[in-house]
Amino acid sequence: MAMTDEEKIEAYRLMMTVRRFEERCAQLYSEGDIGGFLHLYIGQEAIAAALRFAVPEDDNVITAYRDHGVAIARGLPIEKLMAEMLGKVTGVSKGKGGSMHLADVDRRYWGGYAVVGGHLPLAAGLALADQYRGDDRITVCLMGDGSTNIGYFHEALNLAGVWDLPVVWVIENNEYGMGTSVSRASANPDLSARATAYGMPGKKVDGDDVQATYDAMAEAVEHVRSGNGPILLEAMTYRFRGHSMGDPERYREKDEVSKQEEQDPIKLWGNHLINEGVVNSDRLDEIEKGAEKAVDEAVRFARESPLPSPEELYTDVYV
Amino acid sequence: MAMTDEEKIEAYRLMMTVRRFEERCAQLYSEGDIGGFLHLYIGQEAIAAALRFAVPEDDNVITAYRDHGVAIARGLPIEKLMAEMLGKVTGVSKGKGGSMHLADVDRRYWGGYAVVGGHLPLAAGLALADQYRGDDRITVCLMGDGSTNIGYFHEALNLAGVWDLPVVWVIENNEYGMGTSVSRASANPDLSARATAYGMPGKKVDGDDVQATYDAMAEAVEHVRSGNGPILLEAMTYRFRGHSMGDPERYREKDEVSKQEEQDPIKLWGNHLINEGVVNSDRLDEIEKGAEKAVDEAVRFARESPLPSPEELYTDVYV
Amino acid sequence: MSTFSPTVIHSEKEYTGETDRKSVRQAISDALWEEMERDENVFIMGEEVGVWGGTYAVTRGFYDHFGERRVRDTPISEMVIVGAAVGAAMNGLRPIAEIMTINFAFVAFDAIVNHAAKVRYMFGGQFTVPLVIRTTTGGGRQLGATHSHSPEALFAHFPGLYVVTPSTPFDAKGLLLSAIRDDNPVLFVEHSTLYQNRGLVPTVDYVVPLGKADIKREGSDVTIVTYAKMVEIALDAAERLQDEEGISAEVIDLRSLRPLDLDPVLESFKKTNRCVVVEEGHPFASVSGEIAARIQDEAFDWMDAPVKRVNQEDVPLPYSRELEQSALPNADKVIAAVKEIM
Amino acid sequence: MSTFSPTVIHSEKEYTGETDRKSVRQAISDALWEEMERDENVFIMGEEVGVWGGTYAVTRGFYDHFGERRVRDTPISEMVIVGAAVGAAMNGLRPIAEIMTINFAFVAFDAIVNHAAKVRYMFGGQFTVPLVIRTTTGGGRQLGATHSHSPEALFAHFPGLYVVTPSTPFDAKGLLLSAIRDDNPVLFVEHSTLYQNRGLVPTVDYVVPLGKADIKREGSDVTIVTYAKMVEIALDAAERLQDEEGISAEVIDLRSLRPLDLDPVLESFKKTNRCVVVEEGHPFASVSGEIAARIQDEAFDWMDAPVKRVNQEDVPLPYSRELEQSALPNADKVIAAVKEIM
Ligand SMILES: Cc1ncc(C[n+]2csc(CCOP(=O)(O)OP(=O)(O)O)c2C)c(N)n1
Ligand SMILES: Cc1ncc(C[n+]2csc(CCOP(=O)(O)OP(=O)(O)O)c2C)c(N)n1
Ligand SMILES: [Mg+2]
Ligand SMILES: [Mg+2]
Repeated sequence: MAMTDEEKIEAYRLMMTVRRFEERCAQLYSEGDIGGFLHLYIGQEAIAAALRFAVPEDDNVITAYRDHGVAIARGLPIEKLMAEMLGKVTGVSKGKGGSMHLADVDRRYWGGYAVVGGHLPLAAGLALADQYRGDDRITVCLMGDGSTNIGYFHEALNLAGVWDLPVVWVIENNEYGMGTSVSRASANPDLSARATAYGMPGKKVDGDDVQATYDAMAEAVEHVRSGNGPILLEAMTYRFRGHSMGDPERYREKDEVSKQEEQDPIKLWGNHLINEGVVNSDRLDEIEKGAEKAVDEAVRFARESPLPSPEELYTDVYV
Repeated sequence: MAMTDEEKIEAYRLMMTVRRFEERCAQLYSEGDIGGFLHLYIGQEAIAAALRFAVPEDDNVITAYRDHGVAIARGLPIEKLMAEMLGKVTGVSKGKGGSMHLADVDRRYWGGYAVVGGHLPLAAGLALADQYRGDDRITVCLMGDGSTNIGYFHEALNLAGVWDLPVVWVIENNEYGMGTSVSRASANPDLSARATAYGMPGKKVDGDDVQATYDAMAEAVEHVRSGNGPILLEAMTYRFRGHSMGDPERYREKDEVSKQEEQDPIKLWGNHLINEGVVNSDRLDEIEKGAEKAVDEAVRFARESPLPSPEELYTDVYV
Repeated sequence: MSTFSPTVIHSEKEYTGETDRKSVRQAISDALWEEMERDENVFIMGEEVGVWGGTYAVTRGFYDHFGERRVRDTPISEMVIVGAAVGAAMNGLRPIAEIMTINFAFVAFDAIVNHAAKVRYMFGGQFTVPLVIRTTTGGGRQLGATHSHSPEALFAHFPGLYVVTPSTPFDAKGLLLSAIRDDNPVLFVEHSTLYQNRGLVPTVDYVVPLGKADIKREGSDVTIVTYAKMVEIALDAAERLQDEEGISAEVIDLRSLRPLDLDPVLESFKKTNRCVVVEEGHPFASVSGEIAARIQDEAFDWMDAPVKRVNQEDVPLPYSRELEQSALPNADKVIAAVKEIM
Repeated sequence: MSTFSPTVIHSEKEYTGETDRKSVRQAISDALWEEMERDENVFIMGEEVGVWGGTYAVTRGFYDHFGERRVRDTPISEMVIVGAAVGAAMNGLRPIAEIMTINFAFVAFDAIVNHAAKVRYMFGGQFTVPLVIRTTTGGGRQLGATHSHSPEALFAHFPGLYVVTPSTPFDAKGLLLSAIRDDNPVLFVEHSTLYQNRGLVPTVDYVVPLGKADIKREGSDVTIVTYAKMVEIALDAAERLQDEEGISAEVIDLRSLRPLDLDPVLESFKKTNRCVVVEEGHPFASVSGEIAARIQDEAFDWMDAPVKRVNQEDVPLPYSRELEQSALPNADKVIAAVKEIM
């Protein structure tokens, strides 16, 4: 249950890839190449990195619309992700989904979902199917702190509890749902304490610490796979950018953000790896450059890809 | 905060009136005079009796479709209630509501509601209006155990918690939601424990014991009126009859019911009053006869009342 | 599953083989039972489907026979009943989710129209959603305003979701089997006052294809288009029109609202040149509006009179019996509408 | 409140007094602000209405001015946003509940159609529900299938609920003031791509009555019926029809879907004998279907051609820009529909 040195380095590469991917998305959005809503994962990369190694490839993962980091962690090729951003037919969802609806069923990554809380019941159902068949696969469902106040959350976690569904529920608590802080939205701001109501254990973890999050997540996966029923994990993190592009950010001080940025999970992890002697800073720079190049490559692929043909409008649906 | 002897006797009269009213409703339903769904309050009368004296008349009360007992406790004239059952224009809701939709706004009894959990947000809103105006009125919202698993419950209790709304939430835990026992429906069958998630206190009380329920309710009302925010009360009780008329009751043994009937709250309270020396059994018999007569009178009134005129179809609504 | 090679029967009229007399309830129950026997991936979830045996007794005996793994009582949680069924369908099962009445589908509206109906499209067809949502519809039972809706049209508004609503035991069984076997989500709407109606059901394996209307009565003077419970009323009106007025009415049962099978309606209209649409629900943005709009567009030159609509009065349904009844379509109203255009 | 004695203005055309040029956003914001100043019982609740200033910046500055008692940020809990607003309205306040986009009204569907719309009727008129639910609608912004609905028709299906949807700053302000002052629940639907549109707004106090359509362009050859964003497209099409084809189109803005003001539509139709209905949402069970059905019924003898409908294609909306645009109504499609019936 410990990460190997190689995994630790890969975790760093993953975080850096996500960061650069997101920065490039922001740029493409400003230039009008990406449309719709764009929710960046910047600041929350440690959770994706932990997920990458704590959750085996054969398990199910599902999340909300802030889904780029999780998609990359699940191994979706970034060129196909970038193509989706640009609405190209080579995108993971053929250009029909966009930023909020990345999925790759072959990787058992069931997608990002844009209705707050709407995917929680789906997660319960994914888990139900495996439990029903007697597979020992589990489902990891990520969600934002804000989604814990909608009816979907309650119904899904209660059903998981009462049916012992194999789900690891992960709250990415980045302190805000849009502009509303957790304490202004949740009567009990200790979100992991909600687990009691559903007869499952609830844990809190520092979501900016890759190792801690990995440990907690691996333990949770183990707990659930062993047939102990679902578990609720609350990963404490912070979103460095606005909720989506165009957020006026009137709800927080610049100071608050810069203070948090000092605890940038990528920097923290990089320093940790150097201190542990796993890498030197040259190697980290190299990884960073590699990530940049990969993202460049992805953008090139996406740009060169064709748009969906007009007939695609009528496929994939029965009307 | 203690009930006077007179109140204790009135509590008995109330319970007996509810019981006889319900029995008569059952009969009228079988004879086809009452239509729709009919949910009897038989077995749960102690809660109505406690409410009658623990909740001042100027406070708001709202409940679900199992609303006859609560309506009687709020002082709605039983002849107008019976008229509503028979769909008469003299009914409390002009015959438009029926058994599930009894209300009397003058008595701040805002009604019974048929969508499970649907009235919980309304309760939050009633309380919000009083809080907004600075009135010290509070709202008591009753609900069934089954309603604690629907999204409405979660959203309403969380909002009450985060806005400190003056609501006493009362779960009438009669062990079943239709045919599903609490433990088959709720991941944590200790329903009062759900209060934690909403940052409010949660208490459990023997809902078949008038005195205990009165004490808990009066204390809860006081707690809320003093500005401490909402509270959740779980009153443990049992429904002697089927969920509604025509329930095949395959989900429980006859034995279970008869055992519970030995603890009939009306009998318990009568014996308690005799033991306490508040009344003798003759007085109780007299009260019982009085209740029967009152119900007869109500049926007579209802039968003699006219139906709504055909034009009533188009009143009370903008289309 | 592999052993099931049913006869495809489009209409009860065309079937001449052996039959049993069954109620709509039994026909639906049989379809569920047989399909669960055939396919391990089919299971039922919903409120009171198990121990209780189904609020309308459709799944009586299922819990004992199939066990609680396959007949799953849920909490009162419509959002997750539908949502979890969608997730299970995405992940390889063929759930039959029951929403006790279509009124409670309002609570699950987002799960139905945004999730069940859209995930396949939204992710570029990476997976399908072989899901049936069974529910009951209809007013007239004194259940009050919130519990008496007939809002099928609203669900049929959305691409991605079949909406099927049978009127006879024959259709109910055959359509439900098709629904379970289809890879798309189907809202299967049963009228709560039809369950006890009886009719003939083939003893052989058969299916009725989704998305096909059926002519329930032939006629030459006027076309009455309808579905579900209103078929009964339309047929009653048609008999009386024949007897009392010598008017020959053709009655078309849509059976599916989505996809809508307009061809037989147009064909009939081109013969009768007159049409009345009968629908239990409210008029605004409804099936009757849709049919009328389509006919005037696609058969304009055949119109001898406007298409008439018989719908529920445009008010919430009240409890009081006579008042409620006065708000609902009935044979008299249908006859009056027909006579207006003859 | 007592000092407010507004001029009732039915149509921008008839107003000749002083005006300011304002955006739809500003006009709506002004209505809210003024009414909150006038009536202490009016307050706002919803997601991001306060500190954020409203997702579409409509309530910017309100939180600082009115404070958190009257401008209330809620959790992400649409069911209780609507339900609590209903309860507060029953108990004497005049809430303005905001649902960020109409897509999320699906989550609150039951609270809207079963509670807001029905409690007054169901309890025999014992109380009223003076509630406004503000929300935004519309597709075409690459938000994907779940976030791009234009489903106003579905809400207008239900008696008991006004559905109002303005297209200009003038109408937006005047209608919103009427909505807030009405004792019935109103779903007030703002199109998210109209906020920045500018137009003239009276400097004097005024209201526009609910439930009245407005002729936005006079014409004699064809009647185009529409509402909200599609008014812009219809007017564009009308100009081009005039310039390119010499066809004179009358454009009627419904403004309210419930109650539906059909009289001006019928009047216009009796003059032009031709009609195209343009609606952003899906066709099945829609406003366009309703209008077409009503016209053929109520003006049958004036029909020179079928009523044509221009709606969103019958598929969920995809993300990719061109693909999405191809699914939405536009001026070309309106022109083509008109030409089909000339
Ligand atoms: C049902 C619903 N209501 C409102 C919205 C609009 N909305 C989108 S994201 C969001 C905030 C969610 O916050 P959180 O769950 O904390 O996730 P984060 O954005 O912080 O990752 C809101 C209100 C929505 N998409 N769905
Ligand atoms: C949203 C919704 N789902 C389902 C129903 C059908 N239904 C009516 S009562 C009931 C059981 C409720 O049980 P509980 O809350 O324990 O109240 P009780 O009947 O025991 O008083 C159900 C499932 C409903 N009315 N509303
Ligand atoms: Mg958040
Ligand atoms: Mg119960």
